[in-house]
Amino acid sequence: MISSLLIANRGEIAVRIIRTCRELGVRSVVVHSTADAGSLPVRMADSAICIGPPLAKDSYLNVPNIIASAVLSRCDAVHPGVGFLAENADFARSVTEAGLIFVGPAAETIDLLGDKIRARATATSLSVPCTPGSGGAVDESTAAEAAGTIGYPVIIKAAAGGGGKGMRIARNEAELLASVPIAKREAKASFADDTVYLEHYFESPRHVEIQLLADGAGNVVSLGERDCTVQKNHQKLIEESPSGALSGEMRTAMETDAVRLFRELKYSGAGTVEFLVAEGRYFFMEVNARVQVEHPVSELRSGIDIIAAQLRIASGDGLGSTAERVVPAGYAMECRINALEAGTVTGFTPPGGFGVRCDTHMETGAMVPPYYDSLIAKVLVSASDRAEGLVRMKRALGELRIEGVRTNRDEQLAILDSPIFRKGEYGTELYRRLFEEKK
Amino acid sequence: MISSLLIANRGEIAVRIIRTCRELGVRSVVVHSTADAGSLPVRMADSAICIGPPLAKDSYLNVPNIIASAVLSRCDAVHPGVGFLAENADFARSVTEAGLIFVGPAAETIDLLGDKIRARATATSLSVPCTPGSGGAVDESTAAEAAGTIGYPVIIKAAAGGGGKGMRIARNEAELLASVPIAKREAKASFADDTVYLEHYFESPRHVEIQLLADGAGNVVSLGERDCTVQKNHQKLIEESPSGALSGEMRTAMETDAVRLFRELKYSGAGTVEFLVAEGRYFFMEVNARVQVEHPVSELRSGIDIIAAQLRIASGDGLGSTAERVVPAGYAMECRINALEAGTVTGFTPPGGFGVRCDTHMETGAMVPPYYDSLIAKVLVSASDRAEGLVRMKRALGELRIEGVRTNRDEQLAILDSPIFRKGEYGTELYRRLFEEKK
Amino acid sequence: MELKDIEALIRIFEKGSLAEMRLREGDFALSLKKTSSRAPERQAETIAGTVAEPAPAVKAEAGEEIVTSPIVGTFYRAPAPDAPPFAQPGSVIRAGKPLCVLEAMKSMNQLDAEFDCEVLRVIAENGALVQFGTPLFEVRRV
Amino acid sequence: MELKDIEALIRIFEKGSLAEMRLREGDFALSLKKTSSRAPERQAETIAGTVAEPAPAVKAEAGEEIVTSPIVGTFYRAPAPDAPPFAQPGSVIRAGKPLCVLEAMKSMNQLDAEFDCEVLRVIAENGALVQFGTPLFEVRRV
Repeated sequence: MISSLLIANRGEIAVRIIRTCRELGVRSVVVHSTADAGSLPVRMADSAICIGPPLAKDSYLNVPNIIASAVLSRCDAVHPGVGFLAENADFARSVTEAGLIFVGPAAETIDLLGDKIRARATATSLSVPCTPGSGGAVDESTAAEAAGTIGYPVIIKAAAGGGGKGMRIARNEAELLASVPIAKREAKASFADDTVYLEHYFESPRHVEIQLLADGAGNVVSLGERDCTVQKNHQKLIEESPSGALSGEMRTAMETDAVRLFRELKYSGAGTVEFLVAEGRYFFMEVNARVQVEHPVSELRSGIDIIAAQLRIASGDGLGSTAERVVPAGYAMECRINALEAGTVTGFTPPGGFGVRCDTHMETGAMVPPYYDSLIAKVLVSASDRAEGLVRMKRALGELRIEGVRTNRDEQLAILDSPIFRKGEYGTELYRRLFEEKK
Repeated sequence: MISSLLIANRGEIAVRIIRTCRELGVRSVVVHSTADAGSLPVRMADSAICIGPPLAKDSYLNVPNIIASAVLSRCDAVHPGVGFLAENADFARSVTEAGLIFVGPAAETIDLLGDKIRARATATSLSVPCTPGSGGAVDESTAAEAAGTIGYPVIIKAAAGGGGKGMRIARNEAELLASVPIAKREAKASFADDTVYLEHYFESPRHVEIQLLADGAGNVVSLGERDCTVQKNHQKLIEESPSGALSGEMRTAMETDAVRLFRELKYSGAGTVEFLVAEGRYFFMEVNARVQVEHPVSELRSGIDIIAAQLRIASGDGLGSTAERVVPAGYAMECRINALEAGTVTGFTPPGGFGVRCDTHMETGAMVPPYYDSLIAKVLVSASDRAEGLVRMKRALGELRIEGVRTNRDEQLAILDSPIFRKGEYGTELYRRLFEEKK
Repeated sequence: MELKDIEALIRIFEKGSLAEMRLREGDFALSLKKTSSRAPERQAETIAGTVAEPAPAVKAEAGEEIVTSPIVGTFYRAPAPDAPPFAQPGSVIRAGKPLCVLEAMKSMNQLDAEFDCEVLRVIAENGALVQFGTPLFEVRRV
Repeated sequence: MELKDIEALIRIFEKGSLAEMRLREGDFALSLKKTSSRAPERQAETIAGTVAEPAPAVKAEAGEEIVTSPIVGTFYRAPAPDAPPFAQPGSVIRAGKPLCVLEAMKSMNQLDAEFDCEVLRVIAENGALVQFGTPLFEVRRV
């Protein structure tokens, strides 16, 4: 087993990883910016090293300082957490070249999956259904013909992109021809690569993902799906499992396809295959080659500590007891609590009690710096079914007390109370329909 | 379903009950002393009524003010919580006579079970094994002969007693004859009833209890056992399930006996049958005719909200879905965190994350008044087995931050670290062996 | 609300011992808060509609005293609906004579004056649910 | 509410001891809040044995300056184990000349003086792991 782990991240995910380190007897070393010097993960970790000033580019993205911290503090592995360097193949390579274990898939796997065109091609080669698309790169001269075959509306995506950045929708040929050059420039600016491709655009699909664990030798276990349809500008707000959008048949087919893809990739570690569900079918979207913010939803249903599984796989211990078929049980839901402003949290009481879990790095007196992701707490519930889960989540969010910093708590409660969410009849346009059309 | 519930209690159990009320859509009204006016349950409840000054006899035991609060705030039921009036048959009667539902067994059941001689006789009549004992009351003239038959050492117990009060151990006839008059005087002083009886005294047995739910019509479901052997002066410190002291056969027999007893009693609500385990056998001790502090241990293993089950049964809805056979799964443990002094909690961060639950009424700024029970938090873990549960509990207790008030947290960690606890080879003398013999 | 009023309000608030203040009048809302003197952060905000405020909310002036409820019950100023109240502002009540009736569980509990006093103000509303410690009367010893 | 009123309000708020203020009138809403003086309550208490203290632990006297580490690495006072240190107490180091070496990932990074200075004290220990911001030298401009 890894004996000493460097955590190259901050906030609640750093706390999450430290917790598992404690249980596995792994020493935890957390790196941090000067802005996070007083934060909970810094206090919790066995050791903490300041790697730079507040801006992420100088600290959490400062690869030389992170690698030096790992080596000089005698760590044998690095966990990238979520965001920052989590899907950066060069970082994974640097970690490996420094003689350390990278907790995540191989750099080549990250490279392949980071290139959306190659990822799609791999899925297609395994007959995993993909959104109708151009299949490869398009430019001003080829886009119109490709779009004609695909059918409007289409979405222009950067091959090197992700997280919703640099995507543009075109509803007809005129829009397409106007948008392609802009999309290419944006892709170039954001990802230093102007390759773009087309996919058919579904107006309001469901977003469903399969959580997998794989040992790098072709053994893959599925922990079931998560429905992440509730999003604001491609940022997930609420995740739940099971998804109300899947028939049992579709779920089995989707899981089987996801497992086949990971087996083919000889994927190692925890990862997620994301699908769109629309018009009664599902379509491969992309692979998240890392652990995700919403992984505890699957932990609650499967009883498996996904971070522990990552560390075991990275240590070469394989899937262990999780190799047996996992049958997720019950219902689980997560609501992300985001700060709407930076500041000091003058009062904080997390929710608790039966069926409630709260992952957070907040406490009374904690700081929310303005430099990073706004996620400050993940409120999770487990329940026997969705109806029970909904009332429990409302209870838990009602209990959550955060003073000094405004949050999206009330907005989350409004979503839970909305008839379309309660009935389960919605797609990714839910947020816009609830909050933006009114204005 | 009950529509409005008066909670005649304070602290974490009041918070616990309010949480379930919220989920079931039941309005919660909490009564409180002036000392608890700023407490979390008072803030959380839908309504709060001050019923008296700090001393419990003037507030939490002030039956007229509690009943008036329930009636005047238009409640239809009263939950007594744990302690205070929870096993007071007269209170249950007063609640019922005021036209309200008492959330708990019938007053006559509480009366019968409160009389330890009658409770023992009921168990004996059903062939539930009881500790060898006098069977009935003894006095100076009959004690020696009874003890001779039972075998020394013997324990002298008050028939109306409970919670370890007024018990005396005698190792020979001389000690017995000296102790009986004292025990009778103590029983008279504590319980206004000088009836005492004898039982064989086991030096260091295990304390194992079965959690039951019953609908009052003879339907009884077992949620499995809890091992509550780790005690200090008869006050439980750590509870776990399953118990390492039971063979599968013994567990089944014990559960069957407990269920038979509740069926015979036509018991209604949640309750516990307590047993001693010694010399490879088990012996009926007593029934706790209420919910217990450690009930979440069984909630974690069964997935059943025991407070919700109580409210459903009290509402006349019976056992509902819990009527099916419940198979508790995995491992669960509770550590009670007690304040060692009164004061203001200047910093509080509960533990969290995978497999951890914390039931508490504490938060930064909360008061621990000197007047009541010292329990301020219950830290619970669920795990796949005891070994995993132990490391998780150590992790959780390590995370728990309480500033401003000293607690027994470090003592709990010392117990978890002790070889005898880890090996599971101990009895109720564990605490004395670890902490008192050293002195 | 006009600026000078707001200014006056802020000065009043600053001089006082309040930690936080919120005001709303029609569409107008004002919220003031002092630098954390970190007093007990919150007040029970959960008293139901008809339940009167608990004691700490009312402060007696020097020389005056507040008579509070010793039990939980319903506050009645008169022994019967058609009878005159025991005490009105200006009434002088002799020690041992009734100030009001507190009804709980069908029993009428007469609350007697502990000392000779002049009633300055009746604080609780007739028919209200009163808690332990709810202020009922403001009185002055005579 | 007019601008001059808002401005006046802000002045009132700024001069006073209030920490926070929110105002709303009809569609108009104003929220004011002072910078919290409550510094981060705790200091990282978890620095491993050989890791030097981060910057805030050392305060320079007036006129003196603290040179801190710009990277994470190992602090060496000399270019080689048998070489004399670049800087000792009393040494005067010219701008652009090396103060020490910081080794990270097998590369030796020379840390040069940014200005002419006299070394008053060597704070970090030779061979210690230094973090971003770890104080290395106390110097005085010359």
